[in-house]
Amino acid sequence: MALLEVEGLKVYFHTRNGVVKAVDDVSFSVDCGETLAIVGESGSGKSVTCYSLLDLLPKPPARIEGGTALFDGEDLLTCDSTRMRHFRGNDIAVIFQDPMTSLNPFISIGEQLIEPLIYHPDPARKQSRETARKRAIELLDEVGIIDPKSRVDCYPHEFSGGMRQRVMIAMALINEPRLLICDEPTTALDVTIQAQILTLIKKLQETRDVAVIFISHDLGVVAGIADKVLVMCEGTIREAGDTDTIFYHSQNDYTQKLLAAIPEGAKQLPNRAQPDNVLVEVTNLKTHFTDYNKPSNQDNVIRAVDGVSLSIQRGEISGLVGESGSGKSTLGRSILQLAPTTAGQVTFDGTSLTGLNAKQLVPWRRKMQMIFQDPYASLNPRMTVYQTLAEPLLYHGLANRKTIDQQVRQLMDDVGLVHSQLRKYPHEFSGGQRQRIAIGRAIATKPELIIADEPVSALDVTIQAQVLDLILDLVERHNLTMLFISHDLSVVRYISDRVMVMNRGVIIEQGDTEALWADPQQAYTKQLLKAIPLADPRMERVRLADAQADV
Amino acid sequence: MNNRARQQLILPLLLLIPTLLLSACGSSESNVDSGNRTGTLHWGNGAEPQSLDPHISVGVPGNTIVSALMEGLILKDSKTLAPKPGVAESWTISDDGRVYTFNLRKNARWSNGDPHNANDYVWSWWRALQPALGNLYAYMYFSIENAQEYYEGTVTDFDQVGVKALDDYTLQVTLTNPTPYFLQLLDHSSLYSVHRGTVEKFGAADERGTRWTYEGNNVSNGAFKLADWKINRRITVERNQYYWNSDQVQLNKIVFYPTENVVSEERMFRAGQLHRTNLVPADKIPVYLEANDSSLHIAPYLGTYFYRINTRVPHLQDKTVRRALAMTIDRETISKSILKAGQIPAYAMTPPGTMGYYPESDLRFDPEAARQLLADAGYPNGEGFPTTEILYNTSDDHRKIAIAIQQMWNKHLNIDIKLLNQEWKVYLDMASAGNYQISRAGWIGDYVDPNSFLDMFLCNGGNNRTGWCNPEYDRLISEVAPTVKSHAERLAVFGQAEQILMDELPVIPIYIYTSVNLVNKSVNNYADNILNQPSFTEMSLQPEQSKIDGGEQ
Amino acid sequence: MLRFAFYRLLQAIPVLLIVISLTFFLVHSAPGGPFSADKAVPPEVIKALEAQYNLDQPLWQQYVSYLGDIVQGDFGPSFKYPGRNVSELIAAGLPATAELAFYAMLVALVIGVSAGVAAAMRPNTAQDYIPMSAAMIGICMPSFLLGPLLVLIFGIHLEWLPVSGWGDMPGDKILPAITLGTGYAAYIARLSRGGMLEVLSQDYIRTARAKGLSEPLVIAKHALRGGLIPVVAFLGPAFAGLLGGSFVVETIFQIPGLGRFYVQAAFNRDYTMILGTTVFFATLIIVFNLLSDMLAIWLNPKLRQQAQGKS
Amino acid sequence: MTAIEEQGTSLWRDAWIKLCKNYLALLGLAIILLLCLVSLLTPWIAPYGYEEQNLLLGATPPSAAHWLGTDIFGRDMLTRIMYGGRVSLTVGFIATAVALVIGVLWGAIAGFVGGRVDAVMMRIVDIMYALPFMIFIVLLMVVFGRNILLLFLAIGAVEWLTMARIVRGQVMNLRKQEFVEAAYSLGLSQWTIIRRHIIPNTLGPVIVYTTLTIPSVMLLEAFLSFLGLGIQPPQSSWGLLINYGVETMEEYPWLLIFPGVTLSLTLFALNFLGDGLRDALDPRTSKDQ
Repeated sequence: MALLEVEGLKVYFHTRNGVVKAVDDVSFSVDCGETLAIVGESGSGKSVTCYSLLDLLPKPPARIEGGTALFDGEDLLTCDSTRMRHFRGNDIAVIFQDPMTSLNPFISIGEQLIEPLIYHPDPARKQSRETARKRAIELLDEVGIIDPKSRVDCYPHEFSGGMRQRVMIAMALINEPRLLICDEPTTALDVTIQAQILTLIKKLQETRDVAVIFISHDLGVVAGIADKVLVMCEGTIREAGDTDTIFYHSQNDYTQKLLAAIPEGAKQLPNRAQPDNVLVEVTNLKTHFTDYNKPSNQDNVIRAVDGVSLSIQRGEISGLVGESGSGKSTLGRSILQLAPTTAGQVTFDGTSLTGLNAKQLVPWRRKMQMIFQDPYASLNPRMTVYQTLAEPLLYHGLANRKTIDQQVRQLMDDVGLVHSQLRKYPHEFSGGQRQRIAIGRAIATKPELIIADEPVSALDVTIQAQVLDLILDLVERHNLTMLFISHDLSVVRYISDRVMVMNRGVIIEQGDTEALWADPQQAYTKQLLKAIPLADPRMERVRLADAQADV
Repeated sequence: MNNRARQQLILPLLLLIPTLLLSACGSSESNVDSGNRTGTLHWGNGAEPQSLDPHISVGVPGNTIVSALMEGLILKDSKTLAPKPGVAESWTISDDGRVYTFNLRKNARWSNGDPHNANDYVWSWWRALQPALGNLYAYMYFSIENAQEYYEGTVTDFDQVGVKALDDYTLQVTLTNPTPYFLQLLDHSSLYSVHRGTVEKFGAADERGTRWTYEGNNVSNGAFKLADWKINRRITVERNQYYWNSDQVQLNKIVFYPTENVVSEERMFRAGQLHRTNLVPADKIPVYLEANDSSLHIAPYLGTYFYRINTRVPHLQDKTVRRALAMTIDRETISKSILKAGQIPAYAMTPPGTMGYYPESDLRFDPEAARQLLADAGYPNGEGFPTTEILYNTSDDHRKIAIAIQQMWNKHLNIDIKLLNQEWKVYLDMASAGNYQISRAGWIGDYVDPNSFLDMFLCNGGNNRTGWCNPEYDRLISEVAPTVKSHAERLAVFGQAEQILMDELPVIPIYIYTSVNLVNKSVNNYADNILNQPSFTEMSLQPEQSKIDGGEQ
Repeated sequence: MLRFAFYRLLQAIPVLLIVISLTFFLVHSAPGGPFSADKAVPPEVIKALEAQYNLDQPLWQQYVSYLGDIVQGDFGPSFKYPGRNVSELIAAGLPATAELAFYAMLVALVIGVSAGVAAAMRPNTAQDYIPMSAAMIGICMPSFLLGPLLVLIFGIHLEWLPVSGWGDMPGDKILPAITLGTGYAAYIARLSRGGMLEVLSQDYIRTARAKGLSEPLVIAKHALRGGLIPVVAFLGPAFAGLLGGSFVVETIFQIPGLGRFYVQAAFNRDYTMILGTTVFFATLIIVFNLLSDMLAIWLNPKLRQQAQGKS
Repeated sequence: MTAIEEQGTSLWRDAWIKLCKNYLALLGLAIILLLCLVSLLTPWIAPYGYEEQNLLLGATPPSAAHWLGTDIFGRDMLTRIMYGGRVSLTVGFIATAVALVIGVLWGAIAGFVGGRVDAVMMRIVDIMYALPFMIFIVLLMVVFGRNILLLFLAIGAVEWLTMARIVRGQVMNLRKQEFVEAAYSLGLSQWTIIRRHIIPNTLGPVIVYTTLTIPSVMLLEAFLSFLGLGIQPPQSSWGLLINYGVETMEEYPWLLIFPGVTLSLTLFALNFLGDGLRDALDPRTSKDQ
């Protein structure tokens, strides 16, 4: 008998507008030492499945309509809340997706770590603060936190994203659970960090013989670590099987669609760059901020961009790669004069932008647009699509009252949205559609340059592929020049003609995409490229094993 | 650590609330009960006194406390207000009524044991007449020979003022004119003596704000001495064992509370927190009356409520207009329906019965005749009569009366009246600058004599404020009345003057005040008088009585 | 943290200076002088009094010398109460007002937070609607109505509590504290409900639950801190409001507090007293706003460390 | 530009459609409208004149002739409440509107521009908070004379401070949002950004605070009228009626109860309407929530 056996699980959401079948008749099992990957797009019910096991869903509206979930022979779905506490954090632990928000910012991580121990529902296993603290330090050490003794009293904000996720993992492990549920544990992380975390989970699982349920929207990520894969869509299981079967012999359309969406290989379209026609010229650009975390008598300057020179040729798609904190977003904003530059020059189409004031910039703004990472945050929640798209057109006098309707509709067509959605608000759209709106707004003024700041990193992998294709298509049709900023090297490779690698405020390497991929010069670049997960289980296992050996 | 710290914080907080609640149930003995036991009188005093210096104190709250602390040469009978011996055990008046000789008690003492003698008076009165001191009642001295001249600086030698200590226990006072009410003035706080040593210990004699009156410093000569002064909270006085008549004083202690809020004060009384209230809300009076509750004390009060008319305003210059207005106020109804405390409708300025004086007046409520008068004045049926404004200061009673009168004038005369409510100081400013049309006013007599009411309307009288001036009236009040020989003649002169006043009507009298107090039944010898002046030396507390009818009203 | 406080206090100096100046010229241009009375005051007396309080000097001269005095911490003598200093009067009134404000705040916090938290735990149920409707009434129930109502019920009819006084009788502080605190309790209930609802939807609450913590522990340890930050931010203005708004309650319950002095001073045109109390209140408001901001910062580790200048 | 405005109405139109589905809010709106209508028609439908006294009758409990009883002057309470509503509703709405406009603009500008401008503007708010209100009122009254407009001004002058603080806090958050940055990158002017992107997103808390402000403004009006600024007797307002009612609540409870109930009803209606409006104006709280 397996450790966890889920049989016919049904979870429905009872909303005012009717019943949503979030999970509909799902069955699976996990055994000790086994890793089950549940893969699906957002809304597929993969997270709901796992949360329902631990009674973590908001009730109402959620309601478990049927099924059993036998953990070690005991049904999790019917036990009372006191009994549930014996499972939560003890036998079954969860690692959540976003380490930034999943740790309590008001409490030191040491305190958060020891909570499962000192408040243990079973008095026999309850531990004193002191022993719990010792255990916490040990675990922090184990998950790779350097200097755990002093770090244990720090607060979450003092850790980077990857470190926080390690803390989360330590927290999950502190009571030696037998089942570990990982809910997209690497989605919010940089690629190198992602690789480290994956290695860590793999290692821990092997050393402790725990069962792992690994939830992800990205088949590529799970290739190396999963023993079994469950593909979910709209609350139902589309396909289940061992990893190799799913990856190499899938019969299911949906699974194949997921596999196809993983960006792989080089840009398919020809390079449209016009040599010698430089649109943007950046010379020795510096953007520094004051760090108010540090007292003014110390060196409190953050050198986000520290002497960058680059040029973008008309018609070119340049990729800017770097990990979080490398200064790539600041560079993008500095080029657009959205962030105050400290020194250096930005020349656009022969005109220096750095000396202009807000008013003088207005005509130039029209010609340079930006697409932001989070399509939801970048759209005014109180403006309809129509208003969002019409605003730049009317403001810059590119349309009048007669033509505006027509032009907005044209934009909708351009970005692949149907006209009936004109009057809807951002929250009524899915992530991908929102990003289409944002793209529509960016191209509305017929700009020459678009800076896309991680435009697809918040999207599911299938949606990501569609949006990337849309971007490529628009660049083609509107003769755009683009600076594409991303931490995802596969995506950058898929879309860019040329790549710049940024680290600590400077560009350390640049060159034509394929050339760079083939022969990276810098150690940092090599490390980045090596960290890319491969959507091929056999190769990925080898890569992971290598990585593990490196550690 | 964090958690523990928080628990440490929350626990005491949670404990505090029940502690507060429990402490409530500890003792249930009310102020009145405990006061009756210990001989402590709890007295609602209306407001925080400005000062306890008898030469600076203004207003009833201060004077009441001063009267417990201090004693004048003369006291008044608690009921009839007839003069009776105070510090002076006897006195003689010369035949021409100008020279008063007082024989002071040998056993009068200050509260610190110092002897109290005639020189104290000479010095104190000298002090009271120093302009720098800012004594608002200096005019109380002006019947004394050369006192006014000294005060105004035309006489600089105080020896010329008619006050002399013939010896330690004989004080001689010489007046400019015979003044029948002079003895009464001696019971006013501004003519009390103060303890020279104490005053000078804390500053110059004529320095206004010194600390000599504070607890621990104050030395007084009355039945009580100051024990405790907590600003805005309470002032406690306790028995003065050096008082000459200390054996007869029954109260051990009096606690005065600054009860500004009338409604709260009445509730305090009901809850047994006060023996006596300073006032009673008008709407509560019928409740006590109906219950036939003997704790309600209503007595006539030497004061008149009236409206000043600004005779400088064109359409109010005509005395027929003023008469028409005066005749359309239904005073009976106002008294009965609004004030509810048996106030006497006033048809003249002086309260009837003041020193045997009964003013005559043909004023009456007659809307019919009034309409005719208004028509005669050129406003038939009120037509063409300009909108007229009644100025009053913020107060419930003033507002109610103004609303009623506004409606009466509007209804009977068909004229348009507006109300103008102003905050006290603004009201004072407007009234004294003559910046009003009709203004509410009240006057409380300083002493029991028609003069106290009638000298207000002299042409240059500071309190006239109506712009009305009548030479004949001035002559009667300031020249004829002081010099006539007999009391009856004097009253006749006042009667003549008042007739002029009521014929011209620069003021419309409305009602004669009553004093309304709630007095716990355990208080014995609480005497009502027309000055509403308490006599703390006579009062006593009888615990049994409050038990019998305590609680319910 | 100290640097932050110091900087803020430095900013307070010009604010206070403007408050003083504005108030000074406001009170001096208000109609009616400090010495006018119902009975006409003889001009000699007025002159003597004005000379004594330097009111006969040109206004600007009075202003300059007042500023000089203030800098030395001297608020001057009261006009209304001869012989009393303004500082003395403030010292006499402050304890009662401060105590009242403290108890009222306690009432407000205990009732408000528990109602708000209870409501947030089960939104859109009776447990939410009932306290929140009560809060609506509480916010708009003026103390001039609530005070007498409570007095009638608990003082007169039930005879449980004294109807007035302050520290004279056991339990006489309860009704005033409740009267003054209710409006703020209601406001705090709304604030804490909003704050808690927001925090309870955070991921880290789910984490805490997933760790197997009991629900009360999740609320007390993980949710309250973040959920009460809006309440903490409100504490400064609330304390200022309590101090300023205590006048009505002080009058109803005959409490010898600063609020009564202040309003009386305004009515009496006791210039120095008005100025003194205004400056005092303004300082208190600034200090309490600062304290509540500092508390809010201290509660948030990130901001705390920033303020401490630690990286 | 005008076309933007035209399309800009759709937020309001959508809000209206959503509001119509919220029965509590509609009930609130109906009550408010009814009260306004009654106030408007009062001179024609009031059973008595508001100053018509019957001193001999005095205060009487509700009867057939006087449905809500009479006050101590024998004036009909129903009539008084109806006329009082005219004053209270006018003051409540207009003074709140004044506070709203000043407060929202002030807070939005301070929060949006930030830096030194923000510091100076908020210090001004601090100063206003600390000024002696009573003296300020008396002075206003003397300098500008008695005027109902002044009443609005005085009340607005006090109430906008808190509003400004709330809005400022909101705007400080909004300023960091990406959609504001997006608006910048579109080249919109600061004023346009404040007007179109910032202010509409502060509506939620502003509306809730507004619904709380209206009743407190009505009570503040009573306090001012009580002091002498504001309306003069025999005119009245709900706040004043309650104020007077409190003093005689033991003897003549109906003098307190009826105006109190009227004000409470208004308060709840406003609250329901306010919550409804807040939800309606927030596109995110849509049907599926």
